[in-house]
Amino acid sequence: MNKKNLREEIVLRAGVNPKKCMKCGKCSGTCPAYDEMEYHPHQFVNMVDTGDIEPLLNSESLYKCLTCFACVERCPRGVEPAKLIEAVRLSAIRKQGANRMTPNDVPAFVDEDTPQQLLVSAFRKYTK
Amino acid sequence: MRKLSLDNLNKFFAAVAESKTIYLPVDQKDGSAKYAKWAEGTEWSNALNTVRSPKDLFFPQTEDLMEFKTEGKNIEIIDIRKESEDFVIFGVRACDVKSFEVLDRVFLSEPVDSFYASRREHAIIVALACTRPSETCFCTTFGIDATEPAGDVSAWKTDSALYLKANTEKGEAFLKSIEALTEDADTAEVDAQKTKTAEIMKKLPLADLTTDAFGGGKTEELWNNPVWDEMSQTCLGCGTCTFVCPTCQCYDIKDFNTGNGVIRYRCWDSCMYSEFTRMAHGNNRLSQKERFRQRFMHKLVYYPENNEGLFSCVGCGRCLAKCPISMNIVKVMKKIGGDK
Amino acid sequence: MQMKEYKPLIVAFCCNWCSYAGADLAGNNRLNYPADVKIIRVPCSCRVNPMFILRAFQRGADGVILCGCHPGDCHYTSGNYYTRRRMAMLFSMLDYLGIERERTRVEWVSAAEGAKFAATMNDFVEKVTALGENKRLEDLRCKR
Amino acid sequence: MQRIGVFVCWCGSNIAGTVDVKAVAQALKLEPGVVFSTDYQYMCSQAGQNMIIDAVKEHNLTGIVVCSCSPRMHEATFRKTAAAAGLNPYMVEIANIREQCSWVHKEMPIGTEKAIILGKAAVAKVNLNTPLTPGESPVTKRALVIGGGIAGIQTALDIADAGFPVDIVETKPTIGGKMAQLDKTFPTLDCAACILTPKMVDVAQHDKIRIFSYSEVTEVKGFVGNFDVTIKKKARFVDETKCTGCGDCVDKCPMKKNPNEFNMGMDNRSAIYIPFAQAVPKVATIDAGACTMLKKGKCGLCSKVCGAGAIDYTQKDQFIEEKYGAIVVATGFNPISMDKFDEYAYSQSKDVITSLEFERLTNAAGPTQGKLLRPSDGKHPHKIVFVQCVGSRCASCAEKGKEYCSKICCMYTAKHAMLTRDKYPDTEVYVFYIDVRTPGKNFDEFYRRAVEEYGVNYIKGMVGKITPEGDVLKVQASDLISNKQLHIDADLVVLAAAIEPDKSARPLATMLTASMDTNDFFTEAHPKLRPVESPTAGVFLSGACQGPKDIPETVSQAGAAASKVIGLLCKDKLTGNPCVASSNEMMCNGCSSCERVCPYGAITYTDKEFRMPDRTTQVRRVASVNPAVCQGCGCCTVACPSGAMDLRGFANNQIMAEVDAICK
Amino acid sequence: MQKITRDQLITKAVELLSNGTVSAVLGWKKGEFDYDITPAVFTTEEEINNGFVYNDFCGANFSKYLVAKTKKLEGKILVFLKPCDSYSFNQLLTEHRFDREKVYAVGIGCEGMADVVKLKNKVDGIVSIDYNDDGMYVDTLYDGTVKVDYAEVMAERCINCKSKKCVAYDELLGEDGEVIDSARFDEVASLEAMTPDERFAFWQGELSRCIRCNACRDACPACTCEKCVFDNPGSGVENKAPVTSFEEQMFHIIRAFHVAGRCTDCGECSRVCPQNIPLHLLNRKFIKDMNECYGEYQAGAEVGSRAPLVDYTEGDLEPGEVFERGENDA
Repeated sequence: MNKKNLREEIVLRAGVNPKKCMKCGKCSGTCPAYDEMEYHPHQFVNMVDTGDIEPLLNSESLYKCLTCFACVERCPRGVEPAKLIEAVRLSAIRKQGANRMTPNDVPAFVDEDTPQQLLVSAFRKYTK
Repeated sequence: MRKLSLDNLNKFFAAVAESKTIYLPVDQKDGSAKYAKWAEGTEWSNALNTVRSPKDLFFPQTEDLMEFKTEGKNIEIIDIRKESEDFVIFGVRACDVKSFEVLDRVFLSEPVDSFYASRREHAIIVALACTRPSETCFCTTFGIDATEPAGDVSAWKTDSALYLKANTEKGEAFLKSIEALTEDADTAEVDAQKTKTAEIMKKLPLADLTTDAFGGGKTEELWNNPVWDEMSQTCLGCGTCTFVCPTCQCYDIKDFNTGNGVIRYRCWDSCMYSEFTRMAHGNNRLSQKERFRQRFMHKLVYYPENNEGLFSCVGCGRCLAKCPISMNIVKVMKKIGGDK
Repeated sequence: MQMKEYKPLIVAFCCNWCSYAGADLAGNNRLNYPADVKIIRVPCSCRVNPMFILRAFQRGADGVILCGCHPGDCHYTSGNYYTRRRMAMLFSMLDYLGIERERTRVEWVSAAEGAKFAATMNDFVEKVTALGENKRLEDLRCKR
Repeated sequence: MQRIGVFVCWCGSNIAGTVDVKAVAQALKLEPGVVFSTDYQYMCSQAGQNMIIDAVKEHNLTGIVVCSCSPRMHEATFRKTAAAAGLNPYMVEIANIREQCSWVHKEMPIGTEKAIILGKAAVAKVNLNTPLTPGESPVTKRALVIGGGIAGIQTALDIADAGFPVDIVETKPTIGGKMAQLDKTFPTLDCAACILTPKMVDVAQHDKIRIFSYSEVTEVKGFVGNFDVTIKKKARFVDETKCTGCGDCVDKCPMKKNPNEFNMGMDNRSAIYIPFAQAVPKVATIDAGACTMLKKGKCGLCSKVCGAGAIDYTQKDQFIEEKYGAIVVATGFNPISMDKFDEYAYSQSKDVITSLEFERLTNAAGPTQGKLLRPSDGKHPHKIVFVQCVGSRCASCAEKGKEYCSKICCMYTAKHAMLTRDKYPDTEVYVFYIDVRTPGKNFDEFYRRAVEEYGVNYIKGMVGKITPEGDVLKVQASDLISNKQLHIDADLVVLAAAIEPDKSARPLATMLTASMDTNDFFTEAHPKLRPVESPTAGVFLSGACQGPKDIPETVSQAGAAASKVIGLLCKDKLTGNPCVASSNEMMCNGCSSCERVCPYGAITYTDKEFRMPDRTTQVRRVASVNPAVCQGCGCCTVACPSGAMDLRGFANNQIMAEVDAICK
Repeated sequence: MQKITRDQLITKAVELLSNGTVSAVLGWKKGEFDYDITPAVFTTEEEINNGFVYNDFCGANFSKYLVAKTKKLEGKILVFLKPCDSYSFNQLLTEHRFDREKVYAVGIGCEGMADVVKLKNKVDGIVSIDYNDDGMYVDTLYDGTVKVDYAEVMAERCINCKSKKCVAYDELLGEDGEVIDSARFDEVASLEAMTPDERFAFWQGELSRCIRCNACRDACPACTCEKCVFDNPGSGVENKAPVTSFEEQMFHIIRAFHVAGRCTDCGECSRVCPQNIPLHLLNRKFIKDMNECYGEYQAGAEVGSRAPLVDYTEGDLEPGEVFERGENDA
């Protein structure tokens, strides 16, 4: 899949328009996982928009996003970066044809402090 | 006289329809009847008569006369006249048959109305004798025998058969064309029916209605009768009576601009309308009283004056049934002729 | 033989103050919409008599759209409120008689909404095109 | 039969680029009534207009169709041309083949075909046009200015100086508006009060100006030149003519704990109050909601101490009816509410403030006498974060922010940052911005000085969230240039809140029948060519009610609005719009349907004697339209069942002819 | 059968005529067959005694006559108003169509009128009719005396009577009734429930019978225009015949629209239609829609009320939402 098609597919899947971004950085200002990330939310938006998606697909940043939707809530332009990140993440998972998490991995995470809800949502997020 | 078994009725219609369009009374959704084209499956109505008279078939409510096409500033006149094809009107009552004579005198006298003439010429009228007249019937007043209807072919319907008798050459040719379906018959059954119906006719509530007070030459006498004021005062001025009337023949000629040209058409008009006979100076009958008087004077005085005493009412009773305020020619005739 | 592409005929009544100006703005911004849309300028949407709408259908229009100021913004204060009631009732009646709903529409377009004007027209033309020719409210004489 | 001339304009390539103008002229030549048809490069030019005039004379034209740009552009031009050629101006119709044809359709055949149809519709209409003559109405030579901020003040002064009486209606107890609350003004840094208060005094002393303070407009009727306005003077319980503004009552009033609106609620005022020292009129006002005398009938202290005997607890709202020839709207702006911006903790911490609150904090007449102190603990803040574009340029949700740029925030934030660094060099100042917008004379220089000379830290990026923790505000933000997330422990955060039109503007617009945009800013008659006029004749716009503006812009617009008003009031008579409704009395039923829908009360009924078609005479109740009051909307024409009511210039048969031509 | 008798009305009419309260009486005049009753103006006691009748065929709504009659007469005219007529009476007053001072209105109760068409569909050759408590005894040409229940021949508009309350009168004969919660919109609702194709077919079938005789318009008490648009060559819609199916549709749409909000649902249009087109279903559609969208409104219930189409609220439904409303209900 070429660069342009990939961009279109991600934009379609995310249902948001990265062109609306006015580059204010509020998403990154608001992001709780910012320091864990190689590419930050505002960069995500810009890179998707410019079609520079390959580095994102290969970045751990994809899995650092907590999907807390703070950026979605606060984006003044309705770009909703988390949805774009989710869309790229899906591309990665689909592309490698493998899930980042398998049922076998689950027991390793189970302990008293981890809410089950977290596991369920992580499972949903990291599998096809 | 020929006889057609009622079992063969549909075969008969089908046979006629092979070469000609045949119109006959059929029932409508609301229970009333109208003339319609016969097609496979069409049922012949038992109704005494149709709401709209068969005059529609010679003198339709609207009819295009000619067309103009415009292109830029040029106008082209298009002749849309065409010769009518042969058709049959089946089941016409005696009163309606008589109405054709009234219309003929208008449309077939010079200048001849070619649209009407063409249809009239190509029509074969199969008239049907009445057996169950309604209380509103008063054809006898105008000398019409409902049991012996005129037309190209007269017909009598009994419980089992339809008796047919040709009155004209056209009628004979018509009967000839369906000879295979019919057989020769004597007149016994028909005569019996006629006698029975004639008895009923005598008992009708309007049987003693006369035209004595009317006829040509009565204009001066009747014009200023105070009855016109009294009887017209609640007339709504709608056109119902004129539109259901088999003898009303007034029309208006209008132009319709289609955007690319003009269609010149005629449509029925009604002397009851305030817009009727509008002329350059305006309207010549300004009050409803004048319009009301016009209608009845025309039927009962002016028309006979110009047509050897022939009244232009045939006593079909349609206006009696349909006037929204139940004002009608019978009430007028009785009032002027002296109640009872 | 190639079938001629069906092009609907759309009559748009636009109020002078908002929607006609909105249409002008669409022009200023070069926002395309099909040429099938022909605009008639009226002072206010409330000037549009149901007779005009029926007339358009009679003469061969496939769709009629009426545009006015947003409710509350009428240049004449209340004209579009009356329009709203009149057209709601008229359209409901047309629907009752079995005329397709999508052939008639009222849309509020302000003088600032050039984009909305163009988008509305695009959408309306698309819907009417899908319906095809107006058969239920036509006058065959006008198609001769 | 009309003799119509058709004039097809190329508008350079604007029309001719997509429309075959020659073909249009050719096609229209064949239309009924058309005797002459031509095309020209610029019909609106002098040469083009002369061409029309010549053609009218040469071909004895009785009607003109110009196929050109929108009638909203040049209809008036061509009507004048027609008049110059001796034709009635209303014998002109425009076919809009630019905005609604050549500019929206790309292909020549399509554009040409449509242009011809639009031309045919115009020809069909002109065929039915009749000469119309406008009526005349007198002009009341008095202006009303609604709003007493700098915009209203300047407009009123300019109109009054030209010799026309002006009334200012201000809802607050004093005029002065937002500018009175400001400390310094950018980019010159002169003190707002120093330049505003002399103007306020001028207003107070001008013999042509009346001030209705603490008042509202409640009803507007009539039309340009003849507005009937009802003004509600709210009861202030103080006789304005007696009060000297000495302030004794204010000192003695026991009810002192009422939030002081003038200081953005950051300190308190008494129940009887004068908003600020330079208030005009300098008259006390009793806050009825706070006064125990008015609420419970106990106290009466102010009345006792008032030497002038000005206190009147029985005062009632007063309604004043006045006639005006022109109305200027100057209702101004307000910062939007910060309540919805949870991420900035505005409602959680007193130390998160808006810029207008910051103005009061730094103003010598403010709650802290001009010392920059934290509202929470009165301590001097050492680290201040300014956040720009709070609620501006916010397209995502309408209930939270505004889609537009508020225009003034970049400059006042630079001013605040600069002044803070100037007065308190020990303070660290951060400004988070998306873009710094400084178009304006000396604006960018001003901003650069803040950065270069005063060491304000401008950071490109937005603050994501602010969390109050102890006595600091944890600011989390992104720095887009260095691609870092910043965490700053600030002492004070200042939010540059978006500004929005005053809430009173919407109902006022309805009363005035003036249109508004989706943001409730008043719409101008033309965005470029008529920026200070509302589309409603006789209503003018001044200041931020039309869109965000800084002071110099406001003042210049105020002057422009004034000059338009003066131009109007100079006239003794106005010629009206002849396209008004008229009733055919022979067909009128007298049913009152039209009267009920007329928004202007232009329709009245009279009993008239008629000769009926049946030769009788009858007295019938029939409608008649006052052409000076009718504005020509045409609502009555549809309400009328018999079609007796018709609209001149947009008659039933004209519109139907257009429909027919289009649907051909 | 009507509770109010002919004698009661005659007594009242003669009384008012002889004491000079009124100079004319608008009433029902005997016809040829007991059922063909004509509205008439009586000016003498003799005329009244000879010709005045009142029975189950006195359905005509007299209100409209007042527009013309009050202008011509010296003195007052007596009019008898059945409940449904009284609504038309009020509506005409709202529209200032006649001078109330010139009318003496006597309200009369009504038990529902018979429909001649229904009766004729049942019996052939009606010679005379006797009204008894248990039904009409019809003497016929062919079937002797036939008994017909009143309910069998009651007019549709009376079966779905909206009100038995006289809303306008100077004097009331008999007892006043109440506004009825009728099922008059059921038929409209069942049409609404059809598919557009079915509705189109239904109305084509009905309207194609129209002969444009204008009886509906001329009998309608809301159609009192000095000049009807359909008679005015300048209106652009004038015609004398339903030339095409479009004209049939247009005539009835425009007519219904013109009386929308003013129509009291008296049912005269359907009664007088010679082709039995259910025209009331068009008017009721508007009434139903207006009730649902803008609140209950009964034209003529009170003088001076503001009809929905000359009124508005800021929160009215959008034209597009009118359809959704139906879907939500379904």
